[in-house]
Amino acid sequence: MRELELYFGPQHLGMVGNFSITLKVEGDRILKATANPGYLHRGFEKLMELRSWIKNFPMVCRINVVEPDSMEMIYAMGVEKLAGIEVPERAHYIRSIYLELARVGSHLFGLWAYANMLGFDTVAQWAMYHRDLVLDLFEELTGGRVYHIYIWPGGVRRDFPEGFKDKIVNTLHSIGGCVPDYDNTFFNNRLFYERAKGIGTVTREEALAMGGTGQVLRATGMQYDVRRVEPYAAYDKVPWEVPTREDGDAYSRIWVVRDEMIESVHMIFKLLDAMPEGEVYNRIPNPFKWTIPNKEAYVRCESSRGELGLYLVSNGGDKPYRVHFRTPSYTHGLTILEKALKNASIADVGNIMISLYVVAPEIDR
Amino acid sequence: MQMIEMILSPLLALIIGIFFLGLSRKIMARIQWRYGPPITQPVIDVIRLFSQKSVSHGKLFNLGIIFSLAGSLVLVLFLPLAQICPLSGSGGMLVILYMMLLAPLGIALSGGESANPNTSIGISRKFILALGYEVPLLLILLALMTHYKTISIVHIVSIQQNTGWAFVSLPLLLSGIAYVLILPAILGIRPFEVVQASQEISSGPMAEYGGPFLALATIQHALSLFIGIALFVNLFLGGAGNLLIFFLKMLVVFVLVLFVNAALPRLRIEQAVKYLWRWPTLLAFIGMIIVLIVRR
Amino acid sequence: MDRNQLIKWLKAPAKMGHKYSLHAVYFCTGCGIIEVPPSITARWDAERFGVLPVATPRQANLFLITGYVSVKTLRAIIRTYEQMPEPKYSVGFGSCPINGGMYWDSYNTIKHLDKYIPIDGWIAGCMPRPEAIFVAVTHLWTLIDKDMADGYKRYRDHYQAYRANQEHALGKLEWPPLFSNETKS
Amino acid sequence: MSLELLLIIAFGGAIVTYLLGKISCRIREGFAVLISLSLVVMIACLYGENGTESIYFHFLGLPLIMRTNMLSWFFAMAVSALGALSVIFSLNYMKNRERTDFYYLMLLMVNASMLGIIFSGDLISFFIFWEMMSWSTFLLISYNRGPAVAAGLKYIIMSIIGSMAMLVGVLSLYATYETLNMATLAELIGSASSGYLLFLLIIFSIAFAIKNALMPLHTWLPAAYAEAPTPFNGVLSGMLTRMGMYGFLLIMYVIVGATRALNLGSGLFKFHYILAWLGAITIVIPTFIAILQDDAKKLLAWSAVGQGGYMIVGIAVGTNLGLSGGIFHTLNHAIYIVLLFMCVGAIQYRTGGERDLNSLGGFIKKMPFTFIGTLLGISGLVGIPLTNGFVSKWLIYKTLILEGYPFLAFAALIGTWGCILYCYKFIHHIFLGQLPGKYQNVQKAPFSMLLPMIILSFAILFFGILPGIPLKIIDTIGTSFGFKSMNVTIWGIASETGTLNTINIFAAVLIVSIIAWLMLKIGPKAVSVAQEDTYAAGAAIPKDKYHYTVDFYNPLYRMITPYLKDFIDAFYMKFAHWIQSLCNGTRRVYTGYVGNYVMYIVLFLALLIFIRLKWSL
Amino acid sequence: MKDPLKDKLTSAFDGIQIQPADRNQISITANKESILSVLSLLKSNGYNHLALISCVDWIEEKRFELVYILSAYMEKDKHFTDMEKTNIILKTSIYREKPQFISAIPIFENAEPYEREIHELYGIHFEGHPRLTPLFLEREYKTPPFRKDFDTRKYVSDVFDPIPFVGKKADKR
Repeated sequence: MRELELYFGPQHLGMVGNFSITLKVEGDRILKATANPGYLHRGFEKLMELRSWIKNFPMVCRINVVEPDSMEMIYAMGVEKLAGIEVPERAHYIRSIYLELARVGSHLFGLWAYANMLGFDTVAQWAMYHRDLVLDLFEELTGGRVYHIYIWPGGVRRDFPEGFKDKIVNTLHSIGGCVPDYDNTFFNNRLFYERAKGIGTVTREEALAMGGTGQVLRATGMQYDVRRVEPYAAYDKVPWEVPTREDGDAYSRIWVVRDEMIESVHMIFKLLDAMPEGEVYNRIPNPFKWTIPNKEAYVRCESSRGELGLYLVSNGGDKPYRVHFRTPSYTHGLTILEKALKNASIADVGNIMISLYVVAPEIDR
Repeated sequence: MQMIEMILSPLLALIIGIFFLGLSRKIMARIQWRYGPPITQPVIDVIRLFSQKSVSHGKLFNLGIIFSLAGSLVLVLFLPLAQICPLSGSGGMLVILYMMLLAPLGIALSGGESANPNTSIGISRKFILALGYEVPLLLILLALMTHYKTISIVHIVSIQQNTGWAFVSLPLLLSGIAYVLILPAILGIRPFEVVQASQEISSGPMAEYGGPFLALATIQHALSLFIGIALFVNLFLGGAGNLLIFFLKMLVVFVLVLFVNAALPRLRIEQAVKYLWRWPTLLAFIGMIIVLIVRR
Repeated sequence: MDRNQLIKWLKAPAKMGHKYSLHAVYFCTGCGIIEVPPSITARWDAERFGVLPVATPRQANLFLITGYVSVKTLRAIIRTYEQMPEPKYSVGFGSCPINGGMYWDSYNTIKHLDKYIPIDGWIAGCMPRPEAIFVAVTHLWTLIDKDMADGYKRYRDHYQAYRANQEHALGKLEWPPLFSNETKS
Repeated sequence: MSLELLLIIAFGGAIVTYLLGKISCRIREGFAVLISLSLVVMIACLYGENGTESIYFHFLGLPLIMRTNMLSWFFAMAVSALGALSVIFSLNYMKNRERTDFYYLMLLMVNASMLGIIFSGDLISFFIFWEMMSWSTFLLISYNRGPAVAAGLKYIIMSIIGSMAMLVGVLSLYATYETLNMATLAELIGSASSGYLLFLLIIFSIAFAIKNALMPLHTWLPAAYAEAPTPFNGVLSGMLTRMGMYGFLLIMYVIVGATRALNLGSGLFKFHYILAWLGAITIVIPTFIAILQDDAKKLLAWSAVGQGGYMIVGIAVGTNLGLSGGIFHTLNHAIYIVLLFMCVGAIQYRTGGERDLNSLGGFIKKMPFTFIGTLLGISGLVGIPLTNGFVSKWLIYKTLILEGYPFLAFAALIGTWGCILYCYKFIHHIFLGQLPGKYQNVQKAPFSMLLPMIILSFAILFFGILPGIPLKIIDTIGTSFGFKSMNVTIWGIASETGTLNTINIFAAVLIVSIIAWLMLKIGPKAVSVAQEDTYAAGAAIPKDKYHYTVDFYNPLYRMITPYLKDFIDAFYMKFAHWIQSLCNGTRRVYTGYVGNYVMYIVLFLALLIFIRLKWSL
Repeated sequence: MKDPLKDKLTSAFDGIQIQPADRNQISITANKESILSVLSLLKSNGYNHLALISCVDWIEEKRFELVYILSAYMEKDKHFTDMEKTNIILKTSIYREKPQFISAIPIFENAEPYEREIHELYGIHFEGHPRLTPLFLEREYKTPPFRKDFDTRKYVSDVFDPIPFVGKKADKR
């Protein structure tokens, strides 16, 4: 009996990100899938040990290109926890709004990738267009389309500009106005159901055993969300729901993403209403001479893909002694993906991978 | 006269096919809120491909693609375009059915030599899909041939010219509907775009083609678009008296099919075949029985 | 399009083809890929310029190296570049392939991409905007017009040196040399 | 030329070959080739002769009659030519094997007895030669021992059942008309009741259907084909199995006669209509089973079963086109199936007997001639225009459509589409894709193997482009059965309802191919690259692991496998077990040993005779 | 942290040090022999989510510190307790010379890639790990790159900088 090894990625239209899966195939069934990361390994954590606390902000957002904002947030949270810096109330709200906007953008990107994977170009193009609208907001707020470096230890870099609130509301309304279109053409499409239902199923027990977080877990009915468990920023200030689904397959995961996107938009509206006036920035000491006492900290937040964590160690110097990110894609892309791909069809590799929302640079760092 | 027709008909098919390719890209772009490429973009692509170097994996790699294109071109000669049908009396519908085999078989042989599993998977999908849509298609065509008591496509067209379209004649109505249902599968567009599913198997049989090979494959694709629609127009929409009407009929069918293409994702191959073996086959089967009852 | 353009096209259809039909091989080498989906979709629509992502290197003639290149990716890049048919154009996207960018001291990224494969043009910035891709494409057009986008010729001429550099960075390569000694002219 | 002499040469040659083998291998081989070639020449000289002659020798007081006409000439020509090619092919293949003398004896014996069947002019000599053929075939199938013996046993048991049924028919005819001369019988039988004719046809059909592997009597074939020595596979599949076809023609159109044979039964339950439906089932189901096969010879075996269905459909539909299609398809099928088995043989010869499709691959570079042979073979099998298979299939389809049997036509056409799937699988798994490392040093096939392949390849193209030549002969056969003459031209058929003109297709394909070739030449010359230089998502390809073979049509398999269990074979096996236990019971009563299958045969015959008496047909 | 758990830990294991909670974070330092038992005890007491396995190279003290970060999956919405907010940082030290440790895969399935990564980047061998094949790196490094004595800048100037430019650019320089 001859074996066939098929490479899915790195140079492959079905691969979003520089990642490779080696498939051992019989017919069109996958006997064994081996994730093969490392195409994007830059040794971030090593490089960050060589740069001062504040210089690491430009570095840290480049770990995850799809949603750099949660990366900034987690690093800021870690530094604040180590150095004991407080953040003003208004900055908490701005951070939340900013992160939720980023979540919407990231989920739209995921929708692009997913629709593209099913060959559904039309919806893919719409989603990417709407993501661009979100990026325009970021551009106005921070000056950068992709990398923003907006969150800072002690708050955010600058306050909302004049009339920015209305712009957010308008943009979100114009995106929200297309939700029925998306539903009609994509989410309620029978063919989407056929393609995604029962594909890449991860049961709740498996997800718990393998450390799944984010939609992977929420698609199995667990209402686990770090924003709810250990609230940070302003997430405990406004009421919001954690959308879940029961089946744990690709279909449920994509529906969770859709519901989460809508929930994020609602949350942004609530946050905008409840936002207090005031300072957005507590000054930190001279960043070039800034040292942090000998301590360690673990902080976590909810990125658009799951639980994002940071283990930060300081030895009392002006540079971090050890940085280690716990990224959601790491578990999803290495452990759960291999499990979910077993006995799947070749046609569903991209489908499953995107529904788990594996972002390659997060794995490799 | 026949010589002129023999040159004219493939040329026309080529022009219309390439035009359809460009049109499809433009219309798809507009549905997707894009400006879209110029309508001549496929021509530019083909010119570029012809001037690009390529790799060849062996003699069969070259022969297969020639074989495939030749099959499509010959098939065009058997199809009546309006009143032009150079090879009307050389075998009729049965030859057309067989000639429809040549194009995928040529690509399959050529792709097989490149020793690329992506290609092989694409080919295996192609043949399974072909088996899938041939079941209803054969029932439909047999119903037509049984109803009109001829195996010559020119006769079928001329009878329709006299008595009205087959699509609206009662005994063949169900067959016509079944044909519409399987038309995307014959053309290989979404939701049946399983053969060249780029996101799954790296454009399948095309994976190893570059330069002139890809150009020939593109031309072949254009021709197959043309053939699929022209066959439908001839068999069910009564062909046409002159080229303009023929072209307009094709255009309408093509644009309708494009909307389906834009609004649906791709199916898995077994889902596609299950679909094809369910509703279209059932309709075609009932249509066939109706035809037999009418004939008695 | 003006008449001169038309005449030019008629004179050199091949050049016209290379210019207006740049099929880019889809390879997410680095974080720069995040700006490729916007530029090929509804907002910017690169297909207007004939730029289209294709599945395999065999079908492509444009290689956008989007972002930093780690050692493991370099192997895939070389493989992909060598499989593209000539004429082929390669464009480095972002600061990192130019000189390492912010990963100048990383042990796992290579610093100057043009030491390993020839590059016809660079797009600087981190991250360059989608418009920058179009600037690069139009600039590539003028380069093609003037026959200055000759990276593939350079690769052929200096293949031994390139191959030596590649093997220096990656160790022994699995595949045989693309050009044998005789073709080196 | 005396037919008696011809048969003496055929049989005597076989025995002399065996004896010569005791002296020297080379002389034996040379003599075998000489004998088979001289038979070809002698039969070719018989063209156009219509004659009958009585043999000197009598059997049980019955005269043995030989006769020749166009039908027997046609079949005899095919048998002798393919036999000769098989002998040539065997020369290298059978070298250095044990019991080669015996092999050659049996091969020539099979050929000789087939000739005997074809030239016999009465039913008793027909029966004698039929039995000789069956037994010598059994010995050849079991040649390889091991599983081959089981396959051979299965074959001979089913053959015995068939010949017993035939014997009943022969005896019944003799009891009624007191003669077994076919020509006399054909005159006398015109007055028989249709019930009796039906009985005759059914009882003979059992014999011929078993030989022709008509479903549901096909079960002996796949195992026998898979286990027989490969050079003999050609003879076995090409002509021996098709003796059933000859038998059908003989009983339906020569003895009973077309007018009577096509009007037996009523409504949809006419004899020939049911036969055609059995043929249609035989086309579809084995074709889909063939798609599932991973063994090269089993795949071809199932395909042969399926192709047999076309012939039956063709002759059963009872029109001049169908009859010609059926007969022509017999010839065509013989040509390409022999070719394909020879290709498998060449591969086996060079790889040491490997016939598992999954472990081959990439042989196109190593064995190019074999590849071309296979390509033409599968083209014929599929029926690509300009190959011989197309013409015969075209004739069958056309008559089915125009006579108003669209569902039969559907079965036949869908069989063709299934055929493409396994044909491509066959050629892809063996010749295309990645070459396994252990076959890097495989050589071309030797000349004695290539020669028959080349001849057969030419025959495929020749009969495909100039179908008029054999069709003229077949048309003569048709008219001798009382059908209307077809309007045969050298390029095909001219007709009101749809003509076939292969020269037009040929010219068009030629010109268009040249145009396509020129188009490919417009561009720069392609660089030849090695097989390793292929797209693998940016990586170097894994050695020996980059060929998609296992479960090639996996999605289809998952859909059709549940419906394609070989339940008929399972049913027979169960029946055999049942008989065995019955015999075990009866053994206690009878002291002697009673063979299981003999009991089965006796019961079966008793049943038939019972039916015969009950309705006094 | 709940007191019963603290009592359980201190009574069951020698030499375990538990620091008081600080902003939802508890550090536990345990002997390397007892680490797997501590992990399974914590898992059975509700801390069933292994968030991260990390490693810190304390080069001056000549030890590696392995860090297991655990938290609890929330059982139900809106009924979360302090426990679910809490992250536990479980630490142990191993010698820097020929570092070796036991794999935690039997307890937490998702430890597999983390341990693989630490094996690659720090050179710590995990016993009982099914595949300690390279995860990220393509080149071979004498010193695993994340150790403090690996100087990445020196490595770059030694390995990548000497590679010459090709063609005209090379002539110019």
